Amino acid sequence: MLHIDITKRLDRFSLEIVLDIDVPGITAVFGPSGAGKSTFAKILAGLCTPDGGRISFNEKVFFDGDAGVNLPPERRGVGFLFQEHRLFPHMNVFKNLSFGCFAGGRPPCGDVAEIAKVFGIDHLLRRSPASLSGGESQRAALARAILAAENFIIMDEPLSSLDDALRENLMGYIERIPPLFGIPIIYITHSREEVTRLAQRVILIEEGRVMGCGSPSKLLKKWRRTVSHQDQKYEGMDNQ
Amino acid sequence: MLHIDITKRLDRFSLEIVLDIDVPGITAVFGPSGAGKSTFAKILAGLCTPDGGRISFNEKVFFDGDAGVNLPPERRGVGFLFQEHRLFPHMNVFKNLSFGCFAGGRPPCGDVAEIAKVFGIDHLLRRSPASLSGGESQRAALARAILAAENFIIMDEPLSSLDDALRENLMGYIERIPPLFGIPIIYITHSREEVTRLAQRVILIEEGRVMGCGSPSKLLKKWRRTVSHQDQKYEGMDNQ
Amino acid sequence: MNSGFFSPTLIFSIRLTAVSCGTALLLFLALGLPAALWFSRSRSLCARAAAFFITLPLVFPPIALGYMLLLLLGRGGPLGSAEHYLGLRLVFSQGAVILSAFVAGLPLFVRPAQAAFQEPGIIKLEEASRVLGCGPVKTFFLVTMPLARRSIFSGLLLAVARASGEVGITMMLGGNIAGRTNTLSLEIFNCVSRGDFDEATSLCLLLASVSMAIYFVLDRLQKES
Amino acid sequence: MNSGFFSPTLIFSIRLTAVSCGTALLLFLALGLPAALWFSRSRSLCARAAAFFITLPLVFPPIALGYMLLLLLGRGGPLGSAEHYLGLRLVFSQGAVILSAFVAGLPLFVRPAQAAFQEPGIIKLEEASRVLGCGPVKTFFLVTMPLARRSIFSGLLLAVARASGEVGITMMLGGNIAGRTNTLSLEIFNCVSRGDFDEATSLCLLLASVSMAIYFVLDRLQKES
Amino acid sequence: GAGTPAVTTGAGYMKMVQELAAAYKEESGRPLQEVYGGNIGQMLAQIDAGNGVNVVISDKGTLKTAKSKTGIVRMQPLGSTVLVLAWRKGLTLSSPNDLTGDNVKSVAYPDPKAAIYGRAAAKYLETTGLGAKIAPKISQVSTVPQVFSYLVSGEMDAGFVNRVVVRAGGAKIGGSLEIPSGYPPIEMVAAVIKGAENDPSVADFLKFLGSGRAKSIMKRHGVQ
Ligand SMILES: Nc1ncnc2c1ncn2[C@@H]1O[C@H](COP(=O)(O)OP(=O)(O)OP(=O)(O)O)[C@@H](O)[C@H]1O
Ligand SMILES: Nc1ncnc2c1ncn2[C@@H]1O[C@H](COP(=O)(O)OP(=O)(O)OP(=O)(O)O)[C@@H](O)[C@H]1O
Ligand code: MOO
Ligand SMILES: [Mg+2]
Ligand SMILES: [Mg+2]
Repeated sequence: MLHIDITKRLDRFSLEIVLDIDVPGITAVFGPSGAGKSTFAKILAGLCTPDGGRISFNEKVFFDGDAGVNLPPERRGVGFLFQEHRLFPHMNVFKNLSFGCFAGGRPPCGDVAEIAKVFGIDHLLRRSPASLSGGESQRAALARAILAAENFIIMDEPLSSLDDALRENLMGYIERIPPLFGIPIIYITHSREEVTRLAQRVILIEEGRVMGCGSPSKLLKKWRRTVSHQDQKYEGMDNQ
Repeated sequence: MLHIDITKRLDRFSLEIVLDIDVPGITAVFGPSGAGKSTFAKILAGLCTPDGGRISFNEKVFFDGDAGVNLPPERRGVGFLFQEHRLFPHMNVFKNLSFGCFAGGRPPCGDVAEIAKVFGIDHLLRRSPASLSGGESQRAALARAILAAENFIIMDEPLSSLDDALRENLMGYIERIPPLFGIPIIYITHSREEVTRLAQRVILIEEGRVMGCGSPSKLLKKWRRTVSHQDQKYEGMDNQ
Repeated sequence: MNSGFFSPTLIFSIRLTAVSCGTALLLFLALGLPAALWFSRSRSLCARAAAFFITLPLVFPPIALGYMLLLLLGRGGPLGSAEHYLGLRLVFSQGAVILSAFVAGLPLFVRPAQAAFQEPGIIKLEEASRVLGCGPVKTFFLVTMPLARRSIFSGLLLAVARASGEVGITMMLGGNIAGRTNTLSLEIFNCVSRGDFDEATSLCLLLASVSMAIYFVLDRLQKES
Repeated sequence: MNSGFFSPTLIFSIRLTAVSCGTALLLFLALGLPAALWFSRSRSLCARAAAFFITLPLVFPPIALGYMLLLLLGRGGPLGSAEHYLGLRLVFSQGAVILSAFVAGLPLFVRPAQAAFQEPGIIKLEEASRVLGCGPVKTFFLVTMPLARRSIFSGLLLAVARASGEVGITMMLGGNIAGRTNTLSLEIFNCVSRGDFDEATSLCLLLASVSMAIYFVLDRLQKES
Repeated sequence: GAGTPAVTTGAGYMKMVQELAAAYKEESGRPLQEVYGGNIGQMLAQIDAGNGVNVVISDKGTLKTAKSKTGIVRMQPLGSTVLVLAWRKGLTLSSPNDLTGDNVKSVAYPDPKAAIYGRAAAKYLETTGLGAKIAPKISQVSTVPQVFSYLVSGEMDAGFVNRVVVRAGGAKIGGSLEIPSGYPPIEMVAAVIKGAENDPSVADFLKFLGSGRAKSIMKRHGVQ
């Protein structure tokens, strides 16, 4: 059970998220660019402190503005896949993958070599992250996040720089993470295809507010509305 | 007329590209992750020196290993959109967009305010790149590259972190760049949809070699083969 | 000098210099790194004042600084008497030589390290480490330090070089006592003072070749790592 | 000191210190930055040797270094005669004071700048600038410098602080001549030499408050920018 | 109580004291601590701070004028020494009056407030009237070694120094001549610091300083 009720102001953008949902399997967080998805993810992981409110997962309180509780990121037991990889440049790929285990003391929820093989990066384990292609880095970061997760995994657009074939295959794998390891995934995306394919439920975020929460099919209509709204927003282009 | 005949070794990866094509409009460079697309783009832009060979665009020689010619990047007149944005963190978005003009001495091929509006970032012009969302950064970088281009624009997966609605709209805009400004685009992608939608011709790269070059429809079959090849490569996953 | 170029006194001076620079190096790492981290992450008045005081030794003529430290730590000084009760005599001991090397070199180490710790790229990767379950201390050693190594090595190089060339503070605090606190630099200073420029020059060449060795080791570490 | 605390000689010393530190600061930027860039981008033996020679002044006792420079630049020295033909007299002039400040501070500026210029993040953004049509020189000023500003400011702070506290080289090259080449630091040194510790202490406090002002300006620039 | 004698001196007499110490240790078999600071002002500050020195070898005038909390209980005369006029290579001087000549364009002397020979030189220039005659040529710098290095580098034509630097680096300069009078005599003494007056080991060392062997060492260094 994930309970969230927080506010956060960033310059002219404000985020106000109220949620109280069960998150087994895959929960998509869906919304247009700049909606606040990444900010939401950072607050959940403890990388960004909300201005006030409360976050708890099952019985564990992550944040409570009134009680002055603010669990540091390393004690929240989440795996996080950043939008920009953030692989450690001074460690090879193998060390990056096993970092959560040897440095973070997280029980490995899978074998490094095995996961590397699944992600097609087993031949890169001794390489430095700087020498990887965009897609290779993305896969390595994904594998690292999965290996370190305890409570749930947050993925911030994990498939955005992968080719179609790989994306297809990784989706199949991501799909199987929750049942295999019993770990829920909070899946941030702006791809309709990924939502319908992967998610059991979807949280729709727009301009910092939750606009809906429920099964992907039920929210489809609402989402359509979002697209047309976007079309209006960027209509300037059609006049060129 | 783009003439390329180069070789480049990177550790265990080797790139050998031979091409002699006319590139009006949009030319897609398509291939799986790790095929060498980004490396190819860097060599074309002058950011990576090939081991030998020759590159010329129309009458202009960019690189000639035998003659010892190696035009520096700033004199090749290309716009480049990097896979990781590379916006200057110490300048606001407006300065980033006009950098090619005020710093690079490139004639602006469009008005900053106008392009910013089209890309939906006109309200962000005074903001620092660090405060932008992933999609907002991508759009700013795209606008910057377009503004600075003279001979052609290289785009390394420009749409990979955009939401569907935005991607759709930007594709419409990218489509119109070559006819509007008379500037060809070298468009690196691994999205089949983008290739079919945008490109007049496609260069298929796999494992550092050109596997085909021609109209997208003609190369469709070949591309299917690539996908199934990929499926085999990552089949380990299906056994889980 | 008793006999030959490498007289026992000279050998003593070389050893003392090596020991004090080495100890200072360890102290830079042990005390300078936490200080640099603190200064880089805190904007509090306290942190800024401390950063200022660490830089101050650089501004003062070494002799004057040595005099002030002498007043502070000497027999009559506020810290001197405390020392007395503990049965320790810092002033005019080898401890004083080490303290001088430390005080002279510290700002050269702390500042570059502090600048490096403020880099946004490093802060992003620290976040990544924290989310992977790694606490702040471990993150510092596994992520921050290795990423800031270029600046840390360059600061270490400057600080140790400065420590080895230190004369003024060492002379005041250490006393330039033969066979006890006369470092190689003080030997050179002594030679210059008595007009023995030839010997000063040969000692300088000796110092230069030792530094060259240290320099190239640190330089290599900095670039290769 | 003639009369009152702020005697004309003292005011002269303060002005000389300000002028020489200011000029040294400009020289650090004008000569140190290109040097740092060169050292950071070239692995040639020549660049590494030059980097070593720039660091060397830090290792030597200032007095000894001053003596060596005197032999080099003095009337009989290899560079001194050239000077003579040009009608310039460096030794004993305010130029000597500036040179001393420059030599003493340079390594503290060049090293941190060099370390910053080697950061991969900066190199990536330089590439972006080049592709946008900006040549290497302009890229340096518009991209490299602003991105490395933290390290550049921190190096500048160290180097200027060191320059202001310099005694040994300044004394040998400049002569410590009252009303001509006696900086504030040399005045402090003179007081200590005469055993006039009270005056030394008040001059130190003066120097400390001036440095504090400069320090907080540079510190603010470093953090805010 | 009985301790170890600890001796110090100005940098200029370091070499002489080193030899005296070596001779004393060899002769008596007893320990002796040697401490060398910069100039006498700095050393007195260190004695105040408790560096344990109980015998200071320096000149009487300096010890009397130095501001110090340190009490000196007794001074044992060791002999006197002289001021030396030295000049750079390429010149030949036969008497101090040659300083007025056209070929001598610059003359340096050490800081009278900080160095023994500075005070002697200043007094000498004053009493002989030479100072007034060559006033435009004169530069006052800080220390004896500084003056000497300007002669070595050719920066100054002539300067007032001591015997010690001339003995160590005489080959690097044009020549030197000793000035026996015209200034208050530079009387070298061994001063005993308060608290050490009853220390037998200190008394033993002072007795050695009065011996013939010590006197011959001092004579070689210009103190007689
Ligand atoms: N430090 C900041 N200061 C001001 N505004 C900020 C800051 N950080 C983020 N924002 C703004 O907050 C909004 C939400 O940003 P966020 O990164 O969460 O978006 P997102 O939903 O992840 O978008 P994308 O899909 O493009 O990655 C954006 O409009 C962004 O410009
Ligand atoms: N410095 C290097 N050393 C060794 N191998 C390298 C280096 N740089 C790139 N490579 C390898 O070269 C290959 C091509 O990389 P490139 O970045 O060009 O791929 P790409 O086609 O752009 O892939 P993606 O779509 O994932 O971005 C990859 O296998 C990569 O691992
Ligand atoms: O060495 Mo002295 O006592 O300053 O002339
Ligand atoms: Mg985002
Ligand atoms: Mg790529």
